[in-house]
Amino acid sequence: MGYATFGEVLEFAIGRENAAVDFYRELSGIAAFAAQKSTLAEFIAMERGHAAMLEAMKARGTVKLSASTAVDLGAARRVEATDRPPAGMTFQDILTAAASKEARSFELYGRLAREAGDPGIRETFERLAGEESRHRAYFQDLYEREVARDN
Amino acid sequence: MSRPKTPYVAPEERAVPDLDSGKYLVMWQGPNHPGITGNMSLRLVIEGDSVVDCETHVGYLHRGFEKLMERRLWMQNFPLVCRIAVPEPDFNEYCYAAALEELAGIEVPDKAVWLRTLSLEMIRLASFLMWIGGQAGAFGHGTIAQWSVTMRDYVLDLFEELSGGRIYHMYIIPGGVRADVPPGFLRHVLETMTVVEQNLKDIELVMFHNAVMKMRAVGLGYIPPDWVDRYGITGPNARAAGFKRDLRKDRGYLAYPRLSFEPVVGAESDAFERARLRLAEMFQGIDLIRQIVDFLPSEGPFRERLPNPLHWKIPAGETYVAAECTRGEYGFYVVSDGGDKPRRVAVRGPSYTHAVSVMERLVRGVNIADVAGLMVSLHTYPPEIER
Amino acid sequence: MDIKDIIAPFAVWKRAFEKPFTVRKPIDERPGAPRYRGFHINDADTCVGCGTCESICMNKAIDLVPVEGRSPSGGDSGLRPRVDYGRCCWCALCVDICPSGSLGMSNEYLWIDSDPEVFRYVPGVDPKPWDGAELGYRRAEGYRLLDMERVPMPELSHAEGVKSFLELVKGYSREQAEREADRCVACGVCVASCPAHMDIPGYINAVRGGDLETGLRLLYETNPFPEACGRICTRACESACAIGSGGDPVAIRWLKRYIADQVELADYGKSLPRAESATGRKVAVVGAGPGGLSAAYYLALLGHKVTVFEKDEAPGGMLRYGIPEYRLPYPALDKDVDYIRSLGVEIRHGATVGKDPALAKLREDFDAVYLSTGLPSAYRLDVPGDEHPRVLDGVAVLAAATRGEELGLGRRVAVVGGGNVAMDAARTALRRGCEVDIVYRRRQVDMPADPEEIREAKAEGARLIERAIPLRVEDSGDGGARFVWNEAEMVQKEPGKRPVPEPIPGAVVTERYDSIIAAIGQGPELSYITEADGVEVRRMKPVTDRTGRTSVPTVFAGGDLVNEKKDAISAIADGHRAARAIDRILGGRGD
Amino acid sequence: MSDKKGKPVPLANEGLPPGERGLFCDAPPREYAPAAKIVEDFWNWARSQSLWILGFGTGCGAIELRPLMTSRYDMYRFGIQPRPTPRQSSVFVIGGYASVKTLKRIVRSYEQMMGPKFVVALGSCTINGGMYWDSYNTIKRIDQYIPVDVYIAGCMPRPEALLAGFQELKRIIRAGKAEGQNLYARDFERYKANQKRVIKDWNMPDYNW
Repeated sequence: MGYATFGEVLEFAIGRENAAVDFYRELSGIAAFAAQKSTLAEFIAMERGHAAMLEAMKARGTVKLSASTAVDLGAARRVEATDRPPAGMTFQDILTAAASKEARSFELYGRLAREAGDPGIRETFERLAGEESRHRAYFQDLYEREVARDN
Repeated sequence: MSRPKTPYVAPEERAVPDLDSGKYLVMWQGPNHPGITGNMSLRLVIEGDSVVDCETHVGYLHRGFEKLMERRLWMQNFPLVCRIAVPEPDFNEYCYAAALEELAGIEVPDKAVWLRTLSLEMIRLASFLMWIGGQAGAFGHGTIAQWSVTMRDYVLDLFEELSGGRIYHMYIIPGGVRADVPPGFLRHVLETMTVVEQNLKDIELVMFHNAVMKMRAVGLGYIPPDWVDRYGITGPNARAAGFKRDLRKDRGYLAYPRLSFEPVVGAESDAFERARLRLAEMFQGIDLIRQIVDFLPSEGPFRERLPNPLHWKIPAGETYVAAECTRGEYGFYVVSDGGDKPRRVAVRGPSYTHAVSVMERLVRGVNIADVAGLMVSLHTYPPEIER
Repeated sequence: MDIKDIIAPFAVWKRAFEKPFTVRKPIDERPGAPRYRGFHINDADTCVGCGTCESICMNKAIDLVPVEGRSPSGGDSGLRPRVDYGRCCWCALCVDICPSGSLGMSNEYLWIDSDPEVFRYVPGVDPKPWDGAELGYRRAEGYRLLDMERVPMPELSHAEGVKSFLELVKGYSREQAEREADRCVACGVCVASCPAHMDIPGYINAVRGGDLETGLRLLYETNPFPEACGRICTRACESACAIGSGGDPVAIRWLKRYIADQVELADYGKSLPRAESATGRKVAVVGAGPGGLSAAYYLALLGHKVTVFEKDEAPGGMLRYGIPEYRLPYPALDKDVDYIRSLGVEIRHGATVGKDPALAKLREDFDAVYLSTGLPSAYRLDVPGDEHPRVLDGVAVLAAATRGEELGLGRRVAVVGGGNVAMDAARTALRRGCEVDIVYRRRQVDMPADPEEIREAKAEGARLIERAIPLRVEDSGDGGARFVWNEAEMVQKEPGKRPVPEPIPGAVVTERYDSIIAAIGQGPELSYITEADGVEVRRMKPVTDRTGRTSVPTVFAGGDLVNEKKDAISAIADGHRAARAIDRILGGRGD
Repeated sequence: MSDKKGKPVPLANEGLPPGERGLFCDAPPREYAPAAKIVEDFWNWARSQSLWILGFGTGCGAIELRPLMTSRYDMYRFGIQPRPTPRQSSVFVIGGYASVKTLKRIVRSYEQMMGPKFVVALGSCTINGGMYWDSYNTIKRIDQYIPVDVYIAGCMPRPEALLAGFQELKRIIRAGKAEGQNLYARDFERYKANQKRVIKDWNMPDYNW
């Protein structure tokens, strides 16, 4: 994959955020009760916020993100493959899915950064990776606090 | 000596001088007067230079201890009581602690008993050293005070080492004592005793084999033996009148039954005899301290566990605990109504009897220059009179 | 006149040639003795601001004042003693009594000033020349005015305890309770740390005075579950206890239990208040756990008609189905619940809200609804293979034990998790004759369970496997399951946060178990809230204000479902708070 | 001087026979008018080198004055010596707590002292009531009744602390800052009002000299 310009990189990232919105919206469709729906609605709002932030950066032409990555608490690696929880999903399922999705984004951007030839593009990917790692840390933190309290 | 003893005046009789006659002069001695043993005053009626009538005035040092104690928890009174008799605080601490222990049924560990005895004997020595300075000073002999007060200071150094305080030791706490002896302390005690003993021998030489002292003190302030029971005279004042009374022997409290000593008894019952008797008791005290140092157990607890002092309730009851202090019988009468504060505490200090009832009567006919000497020879502490 | 009397005094002329007594420079040459009681010093970090020094000071020389840079936190009032040297008498009782041992005295004694207003300072905070003085009065080694050792609680031995479900803790006798109560200094630091803000010094004082009726009344002012809390409370109070800063904290929990144990249920009415008159308003409570029943108790006390809807066949919620009998015997729990019932609270069993009746129906039929449904189901292990039939739900195992069902755990059992549920499950399994391994991701010190529970679980024979990150569960082919975990080491990844277990590459362990009990955490059951109810839920928690009110004005929620602490006492506190808020919307004064 | 209603409060000796009126200060004492600086400095140096203290053991603090007077600490070498009467003294040592009855004598003695005069207060009791803070018979803060130049903390302050206090007093005197006496003159009305608040009976015993 070759990303020629800064704009294209951000376009790609915005696309991923919008895909995430769709993902949560789809989950919301199969949600069994109100509490699940409202939790997913929160995540949708969050991803929308991310997308909007990237849009603004694209418009300004600069990326104002820190490249430092957040600590991996290791919660995401528990569930591999499936990021699509069952219909009777619990909070645990939703959080694990979200965290592993963010983790995959982080890995993707990291890989793209390594592959990018242009230093500017590489830096943009690195910053995006850093951002995704913080999203992942957010979900992992929530998981630790709310789900695996006794673990 | 050739000098006549103070004429005996029956206590009921009191000369009523006619002040308007111009024959008499009213003179106040104290409260600001170097010849007074503390902050109190004497209203003397004099004819020429001899005293016709005397009235003691107190109240300059009244702090209302007995009332204050009713407002404080049992344990909170512990730092308060020692302030009752300033030069000799430990007897207050002991009597209060012993009264509480008796009411609450607390057994004090053996080590604490010995340490309490040591503390009381040390303060007895310090208090006598303070007194001897005053006695000599009152007869115009300032040098003795220079020595003896320094000796007293050495004893206070020991207290500082033992308890952390010079004047108010707050060492004898209900349940035992506050701390074990620090390392090397007993050696310091013995060293100090040697110095003090040496010095007392000098004092004996200078003060008691002294023509001036004898001329002024012999025959001064004769206490007739039948006054002793009438006025409740105790301690050296009673012993100098020939009574073999010493609570350390008679009541046998603390470790005294295990120490070997005999109360010193005199016969002459005048100021000189009382002074000599106190000097003998000082030597005896040094001997007692040495005995205590020998007997003092090196191991064992020094304090009994007490209930939480913040809500320590003592079973209802009353008790009177007395100890032989330098001046006589010192006692605490403590009443508990089962609460966390004393219902009533009454302190019996020997100074009241000696400085008020006895002093007023003894001083009649005495030369005004000897009033101070007479007063000191009774050994009274005004802060203890009025509390 | 004897000639000796004239000559003798001259004999001491010999002294003229000796070294004088005089100290050349007294101020410089004579420091206070090593034990001298000089000005106070205080280790402000060790000090917990309990104010015991203030209580013992007969001169009112000590005031506790707020100091800069310290705020109240569990067990620390944030205050520090300020000593007024216009009052102090240097008796050092404050030093002797200080529970934390932070107070001391320097051997410095010089302080001279022209201004009488300056003679006070906060030791250890306001800098003074004698700060950190080595010498000076310290309390004698091993001797304190306070008793720092707890009165031992009579308990069944571990060997005995593990054989049956008999209650382990036997409870204090009167003499023991009064002696333990005597240790309290009534500083009140504990009150702030208790979620329900129970009047702890008050009821301890009642124990000390033998006035159990007052004690019971004080307990019920904030907590209608004294029997249960007296046994299983997480006792934040004891962690905060000032006596605990230098010794064993006062056994607050056991004293609470002592009061409740000593008073017969029939006598409760003598000391406890009752509703003066019925208000005619109706309130529904969903869930008969400690939170729900607390709300019911206080609402009933305020004169409202309360109906509690409970899906299980017996009341008590997690107190009954989550806590094993040996910790909280059912008669004790029944005593608490029966008293609440005696106020006219109706409990409808087998009523699962959402199915029958619906929440909407409750909102219609009642003036207010309190949701206290808790966290009824355990989360999954969240590793591949965790749907294996031998992987059991810890909460369900405990509930089955309560119902007296056969658990069928087999011989070897692994309990995964480090919380109280894990310990309860392990100890229940031990009592059913199993060999138990407790598998935990972190170290023993990191376990959220009560340290006492961990110690007892180990003493009863459970093996603790620390730093084990579950990898997967495999079928062993013989009716059991193989549990695979990765050994880990603790890594401090972020400063200030707790260390994170990091797998050691290659250190993979496999063990075969007959059952694996998952007890890593519990989740809520919120399917009964429909969108039409309009109760806003965020992150699987109903959104509430401080009083427990949700986005729907007549619906309140509390307990484990909502709060962060997720223990019984917090649920009780929530219930009480919500009851007062409900009373206010129903026209009462809320007290 | 006036009370709440603005009516002048009679002086302490008002109503006494003329012969006894002189027993009290019935007029504010005069403030000390310093001479030229260089002269005053010399005088202050001289004053500081010879502190004559009034040997009036007003409270338990007097107990630590004894060691100070005698050979171990020997305050004479520092230019300090006790005098038996207020009229010869320049330093008044308040030895701790003062009962109301003593306060009357303290005031009287202080007023009798010749200027320049200084006051040293010992211990907690003089600063804020000390351990007798709730006693009905003691006053709590001595400086409401007479001006104090130096306070020494302690209960009791050791002889060394007393000595350090006197040294501090000397320093203050040398610096010309020992203003207690002038303060008493300046705030005479306030001091007198405070004194009258606690001392109800101003009649002294029949002193006849």
